[in-house]
Amino acid sequence: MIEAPDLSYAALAPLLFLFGAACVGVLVEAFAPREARHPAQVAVALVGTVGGLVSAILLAATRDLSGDGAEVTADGALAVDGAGIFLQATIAGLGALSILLFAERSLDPARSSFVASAAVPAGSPRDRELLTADRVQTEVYPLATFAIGGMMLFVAANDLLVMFIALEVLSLPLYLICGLARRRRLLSQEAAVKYFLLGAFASAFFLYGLALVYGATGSVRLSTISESVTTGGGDTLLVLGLALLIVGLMFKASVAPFHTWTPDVYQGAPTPVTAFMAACTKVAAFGAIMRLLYVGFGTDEWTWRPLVYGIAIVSMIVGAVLGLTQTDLKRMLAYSSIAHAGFLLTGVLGFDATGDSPGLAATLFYLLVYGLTTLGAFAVLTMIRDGDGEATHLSQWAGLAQRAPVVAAVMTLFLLALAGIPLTSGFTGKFAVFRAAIDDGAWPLAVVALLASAVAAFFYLRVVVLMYFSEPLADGPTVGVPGLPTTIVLAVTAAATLVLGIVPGSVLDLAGQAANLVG
Amino acid sequence: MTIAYYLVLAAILFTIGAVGVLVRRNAIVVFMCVELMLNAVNLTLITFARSTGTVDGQIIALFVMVVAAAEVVIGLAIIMSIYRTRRSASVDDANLLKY
Amino acid sequence: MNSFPFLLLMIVVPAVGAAVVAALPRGRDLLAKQIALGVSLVVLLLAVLATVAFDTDGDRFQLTSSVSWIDDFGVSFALGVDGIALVMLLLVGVLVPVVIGASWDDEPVGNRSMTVFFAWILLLEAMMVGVFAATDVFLFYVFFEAMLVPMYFLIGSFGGPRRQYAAVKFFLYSLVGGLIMLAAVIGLYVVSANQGEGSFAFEVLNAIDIDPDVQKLLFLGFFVAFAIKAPLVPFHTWLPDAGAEAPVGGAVLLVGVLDKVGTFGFLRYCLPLFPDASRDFAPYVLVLAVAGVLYAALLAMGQSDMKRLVSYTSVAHFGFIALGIFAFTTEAGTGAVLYMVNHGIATGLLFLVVGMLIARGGSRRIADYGGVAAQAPVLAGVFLIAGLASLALPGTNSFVSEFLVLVGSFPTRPVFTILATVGIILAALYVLLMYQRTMHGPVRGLMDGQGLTTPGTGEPTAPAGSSGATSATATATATATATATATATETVTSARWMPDLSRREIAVAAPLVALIIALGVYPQPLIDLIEPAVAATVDDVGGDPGGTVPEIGTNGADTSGAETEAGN
Amino acid sequence: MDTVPADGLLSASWLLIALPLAGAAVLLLGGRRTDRWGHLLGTGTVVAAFVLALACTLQLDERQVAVDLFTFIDSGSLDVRAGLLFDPLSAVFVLLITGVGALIHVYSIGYMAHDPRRRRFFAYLNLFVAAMLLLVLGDNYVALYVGWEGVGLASYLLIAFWHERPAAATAAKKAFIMNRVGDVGLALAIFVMFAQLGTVTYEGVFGSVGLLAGGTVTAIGLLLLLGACGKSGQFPLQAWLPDAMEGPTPVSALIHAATMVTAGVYLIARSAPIYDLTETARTVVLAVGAVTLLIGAIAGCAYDDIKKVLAYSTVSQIGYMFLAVGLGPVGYAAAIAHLLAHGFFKAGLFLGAGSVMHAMDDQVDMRRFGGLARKLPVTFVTFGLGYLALIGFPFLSGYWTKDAIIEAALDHGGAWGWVLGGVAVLGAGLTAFYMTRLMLMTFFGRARWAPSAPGRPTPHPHESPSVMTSPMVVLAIGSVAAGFLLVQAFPLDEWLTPVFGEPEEAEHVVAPALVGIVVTAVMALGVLAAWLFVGRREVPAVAPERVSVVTRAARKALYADTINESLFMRPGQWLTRALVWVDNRGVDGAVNGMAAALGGSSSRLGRTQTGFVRTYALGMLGGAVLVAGALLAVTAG
Repeated sequence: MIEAPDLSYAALAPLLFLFGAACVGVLVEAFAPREARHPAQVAVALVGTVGGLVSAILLAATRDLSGDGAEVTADGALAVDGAGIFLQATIAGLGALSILLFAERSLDPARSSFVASAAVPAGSPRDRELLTADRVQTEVYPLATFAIGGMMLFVAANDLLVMFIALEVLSLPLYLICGLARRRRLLSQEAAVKYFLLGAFASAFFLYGLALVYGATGSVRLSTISESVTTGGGDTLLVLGLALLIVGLMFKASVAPFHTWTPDVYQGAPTPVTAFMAACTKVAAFGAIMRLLYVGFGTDEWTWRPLVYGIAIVSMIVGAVLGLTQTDLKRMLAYSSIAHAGFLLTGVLGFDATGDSPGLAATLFYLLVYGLTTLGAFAVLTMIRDGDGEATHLSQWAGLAQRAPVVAAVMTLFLLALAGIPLTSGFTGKFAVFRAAIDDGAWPLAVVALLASAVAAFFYLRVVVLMYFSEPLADGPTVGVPGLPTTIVLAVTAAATLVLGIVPGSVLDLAGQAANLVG
Repeated sequence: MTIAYYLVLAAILFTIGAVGVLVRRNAIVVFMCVELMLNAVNLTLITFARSTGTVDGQIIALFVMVVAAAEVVIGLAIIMSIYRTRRSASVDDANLLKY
Repeated sequence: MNSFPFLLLMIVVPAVGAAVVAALPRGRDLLAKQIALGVSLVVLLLAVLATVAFDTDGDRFQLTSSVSWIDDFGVSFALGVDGIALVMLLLVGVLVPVVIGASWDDEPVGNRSMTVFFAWILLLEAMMVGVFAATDVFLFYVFFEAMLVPMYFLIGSFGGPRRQYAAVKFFLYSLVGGLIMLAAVIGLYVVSANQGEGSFAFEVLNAIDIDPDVQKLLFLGFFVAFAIKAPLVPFHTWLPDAGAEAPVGGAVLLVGVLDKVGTFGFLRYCLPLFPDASRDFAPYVLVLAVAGVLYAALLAMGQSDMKRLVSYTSVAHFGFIALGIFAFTTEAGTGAVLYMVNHGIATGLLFLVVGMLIARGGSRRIADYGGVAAQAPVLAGVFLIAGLASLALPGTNSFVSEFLVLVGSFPTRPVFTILATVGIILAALYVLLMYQRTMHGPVRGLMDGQGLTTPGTGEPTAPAGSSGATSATATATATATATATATATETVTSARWMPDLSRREIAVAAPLVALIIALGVYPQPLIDLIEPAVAATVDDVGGDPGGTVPEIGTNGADTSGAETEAGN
Repeated sequence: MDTVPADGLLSASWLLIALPLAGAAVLLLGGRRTDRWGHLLGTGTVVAAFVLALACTLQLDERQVAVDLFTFIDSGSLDVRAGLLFDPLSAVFVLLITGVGALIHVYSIGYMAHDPRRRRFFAYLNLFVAAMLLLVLGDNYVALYVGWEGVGLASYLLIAFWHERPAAATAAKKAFIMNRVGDVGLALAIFVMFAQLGTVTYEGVFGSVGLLAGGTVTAIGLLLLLGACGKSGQFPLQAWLPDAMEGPTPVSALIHAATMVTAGVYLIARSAPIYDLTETARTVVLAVGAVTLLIGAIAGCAYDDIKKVLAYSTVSQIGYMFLAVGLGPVGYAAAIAHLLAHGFFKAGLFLGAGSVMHAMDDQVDMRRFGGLARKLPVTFVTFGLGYLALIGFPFLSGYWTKDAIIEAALDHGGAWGWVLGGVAVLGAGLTAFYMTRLMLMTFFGRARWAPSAPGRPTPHPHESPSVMTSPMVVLAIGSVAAGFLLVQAFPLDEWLTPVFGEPEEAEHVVAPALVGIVVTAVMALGVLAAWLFVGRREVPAVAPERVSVVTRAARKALYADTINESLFMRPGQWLTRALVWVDNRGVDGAVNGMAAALGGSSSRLGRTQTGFVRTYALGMLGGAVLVAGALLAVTAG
């Protein structure tokens, strides 16, 4: 006879908001009349995400999460601690912004970037007539909400099983919405297939790792694992398990050599979805990575440290170098995200068992600023359009600054931030993680990272060169007038990029206070 | 030392699945190979549950089955949609996105 | 008086000015120019007042102000100047108005608006002031990098035909250096944190003593960045491209001020913070410096493009500066700082007058000119003065600095000094070669008047021609220029086509000429300003701040004694 | 000899420099406004300076007067003050510069009358006078260096005054560059002084130079000599001086004959306390002087360009002066004496040549002159007197001053003494030869006048205006009397005692009278030879091709230019081209190559992104294996 575990609902409020909203979304889908669905779904999704954000902030405000306010609930399955809540808030916030991007209806003459009816085969007559239809596959909103919920669960999971469930909950909806592009459906569907197959493959690895760890320690609870690690570290089963778990997580975080899906999926998926993945998935994945490595295997750091060290270098180099020759902006940003994954790992390395290292805080901050910046960059991408959807080929951006100075300026801001130029948030983030790494004696890694970011700077600059220093094409793309949602997104992200670059103090403090994990 | 046999078997099954993913072209089959991997894991879990004398393993296995079922639904939906467009379920045909 | 926030204002005023100018609607170019000029003059005034408020025998850093900026990083927005920084600020204050005046009649490439140009210039000024006035290493780094952006856009948007290549090359080169420096900056912070409260404040960092091996690494981190910025051979190849493609105004600021950040960094950061490493690496640095003096001078002689030539001369001059800095004597150091200022003035003028010539001829090729002196004597005269200043003729400002550098380096580094002294012959060669080819001799190249237009007024023809500047043949360029500008005026074949300097151009050149002569005859005020700071630096690095007073006759012919004295 | 601070008029001696400088400034900044009266202002400033100099000198009465103006450079232990030193030596030079300078200014009023840029010409002349005065008046080596390069600039500007002529422009550049080579020596000498003695003032250096090791002193001496050679056109840096004749003739007279080129002599004489300590350096000076003396004389014999002949004569005469200063204390006074005398007659000769060119439509080829004696009486007489003075005709200037040097050379004693004396005597003979040749070809024989250029009329020689001839007359008188005055009437060596110390009476190897006779005889031989070779026969209109090796060598000035070009110029150009290639291909190429390599590897790596799911899966599997392997390796190891 098992008695139900006691749940601290206050601590779970953010999650409840999201999953609640998702369920409501499903009901709306089932019962609301078609024309009312879209606004209703958007409303529900926003309520859910914003609610999650607010509740997370309230949670952080009301209790001292860095101290005794931190707890494990749901019978130890969920951790409620500074880092967890910070990441949940980040994900919820970025998720809300992504939802806004989803909801944009005035940019595309076809009224949405999502397919009217996914069931209709691409290219069929029905599909063509639906292309400009007002209909939208509004399921994307509940799906996205589920994904966000899954992500927030992912970063709070204190238990490998929960982590696995969360992984699936966040992945499955993503697989689907990747395939829901209104234009270029073939690419979109291909992206979905690739993402799905590889994702499933990766989660199988994760699962096998889980099993091995379970076998080695007799438990999937991170705290228990770390205990047995301290006593009997170096057990082959355990190590193998850890390896496979890392593989599964690195896949989600699109770290080389598990990055291969990233460019294809980023390019094929509808741009708002790409933005969503680039921003939120990364946050979630790294949240999980840190929880696993710090909480589960923190006492055994010298096992995984060299590995992460190497992976970080590979990821930075692969991302930076392959980005050089990309001609498609979405693909280029995909490689940039791979490089950034490497930079984030540099921050992850800034960790020592004593716990008072800046690595965690730095990574938290970096995740936030990177998410905002990349979201903004993709948001700009949605505005530059030609007859066939977004004009993502580099050559189409030539001389953009003369046609749309403001848009070009905003894009330049994001690119400079991604390149890590001072007075942008990107620099603050880079500085934080590199400081953490060097503080931990990993200065060679930091130097490699800096050189890599110099290489990466080249392809960011190339876009600036095109926008400003080249003469515009005769039949260049048009710059759509964004509706309210996209405008909000751009305003928020651009403002954040500047503010976090010039006066990042308060947010850094926040990350600093939030930087604790409970086992 | 019977435990080892189960584990080895599971490992073999897992490897077969993984190799299958690499060598088969038909999306459905590839996906089935993934399923095979999952079930290999299940076997491992059950074995460990037995060896460690805890029920967690069995419970996890149940969870995995549910997840796998959900995955099947999603996966088949995606594969179906692309199949209806391309009239082919070969994963090698889907390579518009590259480099 | 010292409580008055000169430095802060010198950053804020141009920054705000830039915002205002940028916000102006298209077409209000004249207003933009007037605002820009006004703002830059205000900054100049502030710089002068700051100099007045500066007490030469006071603390090392004065006019200081510090507010905490990013607590987590221990960063504070700390400003303050020593004599070195102060004279650089004066240089900035002088050059920017001149540049604005010089660019007054420029026409943008394509359908860009010149208001943007002036906005960038003002923003650049703010950054430059910041980089010299920062007393917090982090803050310095921020300005150091952020400074790239305005210059990047100046080159890329308003530059010559290969501006994209030049701009990207400039940016990446500096960025690589900067990022390596960033690693060192962080490392410095970590070191300070290990020794107590982590901080970026120069004063704090200067106080702590760092393990020699760590010093070596950190020194290299800073050094590479500064060596690229300065630039020293072999990190110099970006400068000829950038200098040649940048608009004249941009080139003046680039070579005149931006690159000085490198040598400034040597003095402000490398020497005081890493004295041991500085001493260990000094010989190698000196090799680079002297190599630069000779190598770049020879290269300058081989150039066919005037702006490239001037850029290479700057590389040679930076060699002299580096020599002065790494000789670790007060005289040489003072000379080096003075050299930074003088080089900014002299080469600035040289770039300006070359630009005026190009504005008339529409070509950067030396071969396209000849016998200009006969037609535009004033232009030729200014050209000559600039040239003589850059070959350090006594009576011009550069002589004082070059003499100080060499005479100060000789006691400690005789061999390097002798080699560098040979460089003054080469300097004479490249200057006089260019002068003879363009100004002397019979009317030649573009100058034969074939198909060139007579600008009705004395105004120079817009650099529309410079678009075709590097086209293969002079005549082709000439006709291109003609077609570009000969819309209204008919082409004439008389040799008397090249107008002399307009009033505006004279007004632009006059202040610099005056400074060249004045500082050449009576440099002592500047020296008094500079010397204390340099002496302090030399003291940090273990030299004798009092100067290199020898015991007469004891050490006889060999100066090895002095050398070891600097070498230990 | 201690210096005293200036008082009275002497304290205003800075005006000597300020006046001409102000003149130059006004003329240059004033622009066309000053065209009408510019030349008068220019002349006025120099005349005023001359008067002032005279007054100062009369007040001087054997003292060394220091005028401290302001701090020029004071940093660390280096303290350079802008100060003047007015002592007998500088006084002599100041008088020469301002005196001859004033005369030549006057002459130029006429000579440049028709030049549209006359104003600028006078500005440059003023600039030169100012710089030259600073050179001789400065009380430290830095001030001297400033003046040193200042006169170099003025010389550059004036040689290139007709810069439309490529030859002029090139000659100017050549002069400046070769001077710079010398300047490096001077600069290094200053560095050594500072490094060793911590001071650069004459007083300080001379006071403590004795404490230095011999090697150092010799080094200083040789470096100073290098500077002197550059400025004075001495071997091996003599090649620029003849080319400098591209400048207007007054320039040749003032700068490249009377004053600037003698700065080297001044430098060595001024540095007497240093040279007194280093036999080696002195010997080198002697050798340089002797060699140059001969080179100049030989080259002078072969040229047909009247100005070039005079130029090489200058080179040769300055060789005499170097020879003299090289002899040490006995020679200083003689050298200065010869320098002054030379200043008079050589300036006169150049002005005469200018007058001839004026008459002959600016031609310089003596083969197209001839028979001008009747047409240009005044020029002929003044020129003739200068000629006699130069070749050392008894009891004219050259006779006294040159004999003094030859005697001193012989008295040097030993084989050296005989060699030097012999060279000096031989030089005297050669001088007589080439000058007589010049006289004969120019003023005697049949008129061989021809148009200067196709289409131009054959010139009709006429005497120059009085504004030009009067200076020539004055100088002619000077060249007649100077020698006697300086050597016999008011002995210069006594006047210079405060600077060089008591002139010790050297015991004569050869009796002075005998020397006089020998030299005169040699001179007569030279004249005779000239008459035999040139005077008797017809002068061909073009130089004959089939001539002896010696002549051919002489015509090429003993291949000085050839050597310079093949040794420095061509290798330099080659090196430059090579380095440019290296910089573009090598240094820059490395950078661009790195970028290209990155790009290449990028596209090559990009190929791995095949777009096939199965490839990706394989990659992941491989990655997984690697990760597992790595972790196991770590735990195992």
